[in-house]
Amino acid sequence: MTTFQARTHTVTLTERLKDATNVALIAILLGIPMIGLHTVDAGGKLMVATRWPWLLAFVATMFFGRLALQFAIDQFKLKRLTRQRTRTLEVATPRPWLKWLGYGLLGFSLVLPIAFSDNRYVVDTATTVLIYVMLGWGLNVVVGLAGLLDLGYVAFYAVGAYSYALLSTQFGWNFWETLPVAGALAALFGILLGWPTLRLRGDYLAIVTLGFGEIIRVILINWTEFSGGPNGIGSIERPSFFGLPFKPDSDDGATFASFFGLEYASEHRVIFLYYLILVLALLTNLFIARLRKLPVGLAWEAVREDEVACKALGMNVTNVKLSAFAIGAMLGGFAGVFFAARQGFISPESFVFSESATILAIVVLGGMGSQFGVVIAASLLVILPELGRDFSEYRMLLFGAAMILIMVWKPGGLISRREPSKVLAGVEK
Amino acid sequence: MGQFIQQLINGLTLGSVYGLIALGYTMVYGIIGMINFAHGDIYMVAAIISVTVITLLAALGISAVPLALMVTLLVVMAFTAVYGWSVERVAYRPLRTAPRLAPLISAIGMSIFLQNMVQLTQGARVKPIADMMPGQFNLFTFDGFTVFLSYTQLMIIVVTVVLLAIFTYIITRTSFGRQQRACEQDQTMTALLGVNVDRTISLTFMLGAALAAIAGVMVTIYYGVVDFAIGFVAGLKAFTAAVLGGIGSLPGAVLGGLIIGMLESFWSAYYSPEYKDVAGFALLILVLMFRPSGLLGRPEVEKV
Amino acid sequence: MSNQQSHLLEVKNLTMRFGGLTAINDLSLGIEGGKITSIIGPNGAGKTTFFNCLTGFYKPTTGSVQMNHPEHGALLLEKMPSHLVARKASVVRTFQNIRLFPNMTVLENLIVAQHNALQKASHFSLAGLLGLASYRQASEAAMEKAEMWLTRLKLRDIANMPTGNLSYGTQRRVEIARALCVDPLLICLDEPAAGLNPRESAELNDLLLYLTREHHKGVMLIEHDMNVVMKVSDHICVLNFGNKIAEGTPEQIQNNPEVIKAYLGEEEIEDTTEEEAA
Amino acid sequence: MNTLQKKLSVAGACVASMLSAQAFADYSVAIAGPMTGAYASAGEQIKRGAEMAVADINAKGGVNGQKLKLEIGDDACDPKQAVSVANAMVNKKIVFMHGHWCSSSTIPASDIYNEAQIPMATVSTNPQVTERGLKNIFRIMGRDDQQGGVAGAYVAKRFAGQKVAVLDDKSAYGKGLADETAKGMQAKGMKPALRESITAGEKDYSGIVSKMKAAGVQVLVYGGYHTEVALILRQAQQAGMKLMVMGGDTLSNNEIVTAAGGNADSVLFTFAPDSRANPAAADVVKRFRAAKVEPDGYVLYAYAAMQLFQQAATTAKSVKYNDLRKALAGGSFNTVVGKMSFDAKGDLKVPAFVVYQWKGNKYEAVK
Repeated sequence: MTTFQARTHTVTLTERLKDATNVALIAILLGIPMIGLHTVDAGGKLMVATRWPWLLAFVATMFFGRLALQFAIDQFKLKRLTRQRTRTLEVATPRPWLKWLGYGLLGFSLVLPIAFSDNRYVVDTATTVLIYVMLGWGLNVVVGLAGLLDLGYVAFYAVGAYSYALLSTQFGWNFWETLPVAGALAALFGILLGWPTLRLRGDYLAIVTLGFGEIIRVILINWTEFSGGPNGIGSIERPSFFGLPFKPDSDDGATFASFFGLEYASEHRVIFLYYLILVLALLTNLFIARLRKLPVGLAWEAVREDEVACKALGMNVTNVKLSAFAIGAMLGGFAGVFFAARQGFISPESFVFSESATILAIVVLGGMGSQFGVVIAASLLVILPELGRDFSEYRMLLFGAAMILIMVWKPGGLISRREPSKVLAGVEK
Repeated sequence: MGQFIQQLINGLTLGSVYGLIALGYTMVYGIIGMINFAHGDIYMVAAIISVTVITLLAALGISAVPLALMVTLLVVMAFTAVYGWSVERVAYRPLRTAPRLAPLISAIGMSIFLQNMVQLTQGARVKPIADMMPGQFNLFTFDGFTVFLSYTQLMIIVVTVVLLAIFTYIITRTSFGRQQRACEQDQTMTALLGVNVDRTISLTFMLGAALAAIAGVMVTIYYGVVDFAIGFVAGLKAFTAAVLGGIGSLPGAVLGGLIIGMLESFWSAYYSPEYKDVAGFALLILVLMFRPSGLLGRPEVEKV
Repeated sequence: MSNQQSHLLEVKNLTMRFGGLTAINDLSLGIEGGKITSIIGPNGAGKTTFFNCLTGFYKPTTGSVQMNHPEHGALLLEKMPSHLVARKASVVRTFQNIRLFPNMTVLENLIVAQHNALQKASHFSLAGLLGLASYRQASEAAMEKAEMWLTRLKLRDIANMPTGNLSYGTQRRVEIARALCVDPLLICLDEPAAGLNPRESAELNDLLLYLTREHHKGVMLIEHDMNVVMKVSDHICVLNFGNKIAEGTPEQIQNNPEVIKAYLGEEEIEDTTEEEAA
Repeated sequence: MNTLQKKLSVAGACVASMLSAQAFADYSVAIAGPMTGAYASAGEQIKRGAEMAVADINAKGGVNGQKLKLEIGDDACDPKQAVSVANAMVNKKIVFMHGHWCSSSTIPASDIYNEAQIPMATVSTNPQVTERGLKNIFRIMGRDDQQGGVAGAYVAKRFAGQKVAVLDDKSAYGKGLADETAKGMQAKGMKPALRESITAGEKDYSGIVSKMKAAGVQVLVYGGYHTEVALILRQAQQAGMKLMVMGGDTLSNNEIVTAAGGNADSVLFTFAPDSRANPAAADVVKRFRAAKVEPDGYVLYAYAAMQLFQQAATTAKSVKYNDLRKALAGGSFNTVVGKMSFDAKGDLKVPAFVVYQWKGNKYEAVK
């Protein structure tokens, strides 16, 4: 029962205690089957063991946790209440700090490998963040801009990775030769996926794209002659710096180290890979920023807003949707090619549904359609589990909880403001 | 010929299991229009609790099968309903007015959380139970292949049919059912008419969880072994079944489940189990291309 | 001026049946270019269904809708997919419940309306990406047209506001402006005057006259607000339960007994006796 | 002591030992495997074995006078996480790695350890792990082709004339082992009646069971993990089939007995010479059982890996890569799982595989 005079209603302690006891009661019901009782393997047969002290501890933490949480929320509401009175209705003014944060991040990303040149783990994690930023931007075109809920995006990531792996191991193509071909192939798969789903809405579209992702993964696992099946494809050729491979000095030709007179260190390759993905990411950002201003970009957003109205204005909605799928898939393909080049070995385990779910979480968390939001969300969702590496068993538990908390805290995504892509000059907002 | 009938029975049972979980999916989707990715894991939680309850009952010497089964069902349904309520209260209620995709992501987060919680509290090892309902009917032998229908298989099929009838009755005939359908059409209007929307949705989640609990108990008894990772694959299959049958329609969920169960059984028996998942999803895509709102789903009329 | 005999649009024996219900029953109507034709009738008379058949959203059960397009010649609209009706036959409509792009600004709504021209000029976005002159000119032309209609409909100062949080009347005007950006030959307005105050409906009347007199566009109107209909219409067609019960100039329609009966119910005229008996 | 409490106490001990030993613990050794995810039970075994070994080594004064600190990496059998675990370990300046467990994790991670010049001892049995000519990999368990060869020959001999089906679970390990065993059978003139693969992680294998029943299969050769074998066995028994099962090292996990409903007596599997019967392991096995940890499966292999490092580092009197690697490559070591020495590629020189059979709750060698 939400009482309407809550705003002025001073919350009494007894109310808080009653509420906390309710939570404790529920905690007991939740805790008994999972924490109170558990089955232990005793010589081939299961035996139920009890650990009531743990249940007690759990209920107590829930009780006091609830009290603390309520207290914090009350303070927060009180503070916000006072703050709100002083500020007029916040008109959607462009927030300058957002732009500065963007440039700051860009500067930081340029300087990062040099600052952490000895710490290979940080550079490698940053490379993973950038891969997920690329994937996030690709999916952002499909889900954020065109509003097509795609749950099988990992399929295009796999198409990119496997095309590079196969082309480089079978035909000796290098990274730069494969990139455009893999992008085109992924775009083709994008259209292949888009075509049957044209008439589908929302969740029906989601399940079909999910099915498409699973079909690709199962084919990769089973078609051993083509994809190496579960063994995957190994010894994929690493990208070289315009022909200078990253290898310890050896007699067959100059290497990166020998050419630049550096003493060989394995970090060179990691740093080169980082800058390679950074360049790819910046190009992608430029590409999408321009596309948003072009008719095709505006058409995507129009289709997301109201498909029927688009038809009434003479827009061929089918082509618009297919172009969104194709461009999104192409970017996924590029990220796949880079992933294969970086890891040197790919196998179907890397292209499971939970990858699609993570990339979707990045787009939704970042704020639908917001390029910058994807960058922040990608860094969050990649770095958070890495931070948890030390307490290994609780890592994924906290990751799941974090996803819930962030969504509850920011349902519209971190950056939920939309920058108009066409502005009439001489007219203040 | 014998193998065909045997696969028919196996397919019927597997389909009923998918149908049971899909029922929970459709009920939850039907009311707030959201894919509850954590539903598969609520089914897994139910299965784990049923192992604890069955082992405890066996230890206490309650061996009469019907009694043990009834007690297990009731206890597991009760606890799982509380889990259903808590999942909704923590992950979905705060996001009720949020953009459509927000609850989807918090559902995925909740699914990861539930899996790891169970792995931490109940251990990662596989949890078996003694066969609670041994014995079967040997129907007939056809050139050396004896076709059998075990008691558990019969129970699962019967339970599915009974539950479908009960829940269709609840949704269509009772006032609670009307409130649910009203919430699905327009939550704000329903609230204005004096229906406590929050309570209706919470109750629906608890019912959905209870349904998942029954499926969890059935699976634990049928397959005899359970671990913390079964929720994901089962959830995916049940979601496919619910959409194939037309999301939101209860008979559709069971029909979708049966079709996928049958398809998988016959495909892996006569062709090869390698591509049985591909067959399932391919069938779904084909059906949705011609009937965009599923087999029994209400065609969504686009009001121009 | 388009010549008198051949109409801009000829509707021949149009019938639309939904299962048992006949929404439109054997309707034939001629619509002239540069003129305002109004469709009136009580609620549920089939007016919006008629619009939907006209613009390809519903496929009529029988009958044809022929557009005599100056360049493309005779076009059968019911054969064309709905987006081609707007692009090739340049027949555009607005909706009873406004369908704008809420999160996009007013200007963006108007630019999207010129999507086809811009897309052709951007050559699959390549010219656009490279910023070639051909695309830039097309883009500037689109901005100018949008600005022209914005000024004409007094929407200039809110051009950069998202349409979602504009007032109802303003949203109506944005929807009309957006439709005009498609350069239609025939524009079909579905209850444009609904919810407008007298000053706004007067401005609407000026606009409609401006469109037909200066721009020679055909205008079709579904409207309940009689002083708009009677003031600006050149030709009126009255529908009731899907049948055309009257057609003609506003004066003819005003004192046509059939129309009055359909609208105001039974008049106290001579055959009231068997009315009581039935 | 229940699992959660034990875990916390062990973690507490770890933290305490880390803090206290911070002052002079020079050598960081690491293990990596699926601590979470579907194969978490294998990760648990590796962790237990390694923790006990490090505790024992530190009790006896550590290695070359330095205490050992154990780092634990969780890759959940996902190649991407394996790469980030490898990078994290390189940063922690580890001198020795026992891991990874899944072949699809070991392969990408091994490139990173090789570049960072860190020797590693792995139990992944996929041949591809050591075929790529990396010098830093040492495999302390047999390869699939060796294991498959022994299993194939045994099946051909014992079940000559019977119908045999060969299945795998589409994992890198499972498929490799099934292929090699089929090759071993064909070498002895026995052709498998059925060759299929199933999807791991599911529950219903009635389709394949009735396919085998219709084909009159009496022996199932399975490449994959014990959960699926138990399920197939249970569903075959229900379908009235007497099925003998032949599998690989993963079936040494006693979970298979409980999962198969109490009797797994029809399950045979190939495994290295049984370490529990080995006298050198006697006291370690006793201490494990005292801590209520059944030292089956990979527990003793993790222990042996740490012994390997200890003996190699002691003989080389340093932990620098070249010395340690040369010591590992050249030397021969006696560990709880028996004597170990490595060939040029890093594989076990004489991986004697023995066929075992489950009898109730224990397994015994079968002649």
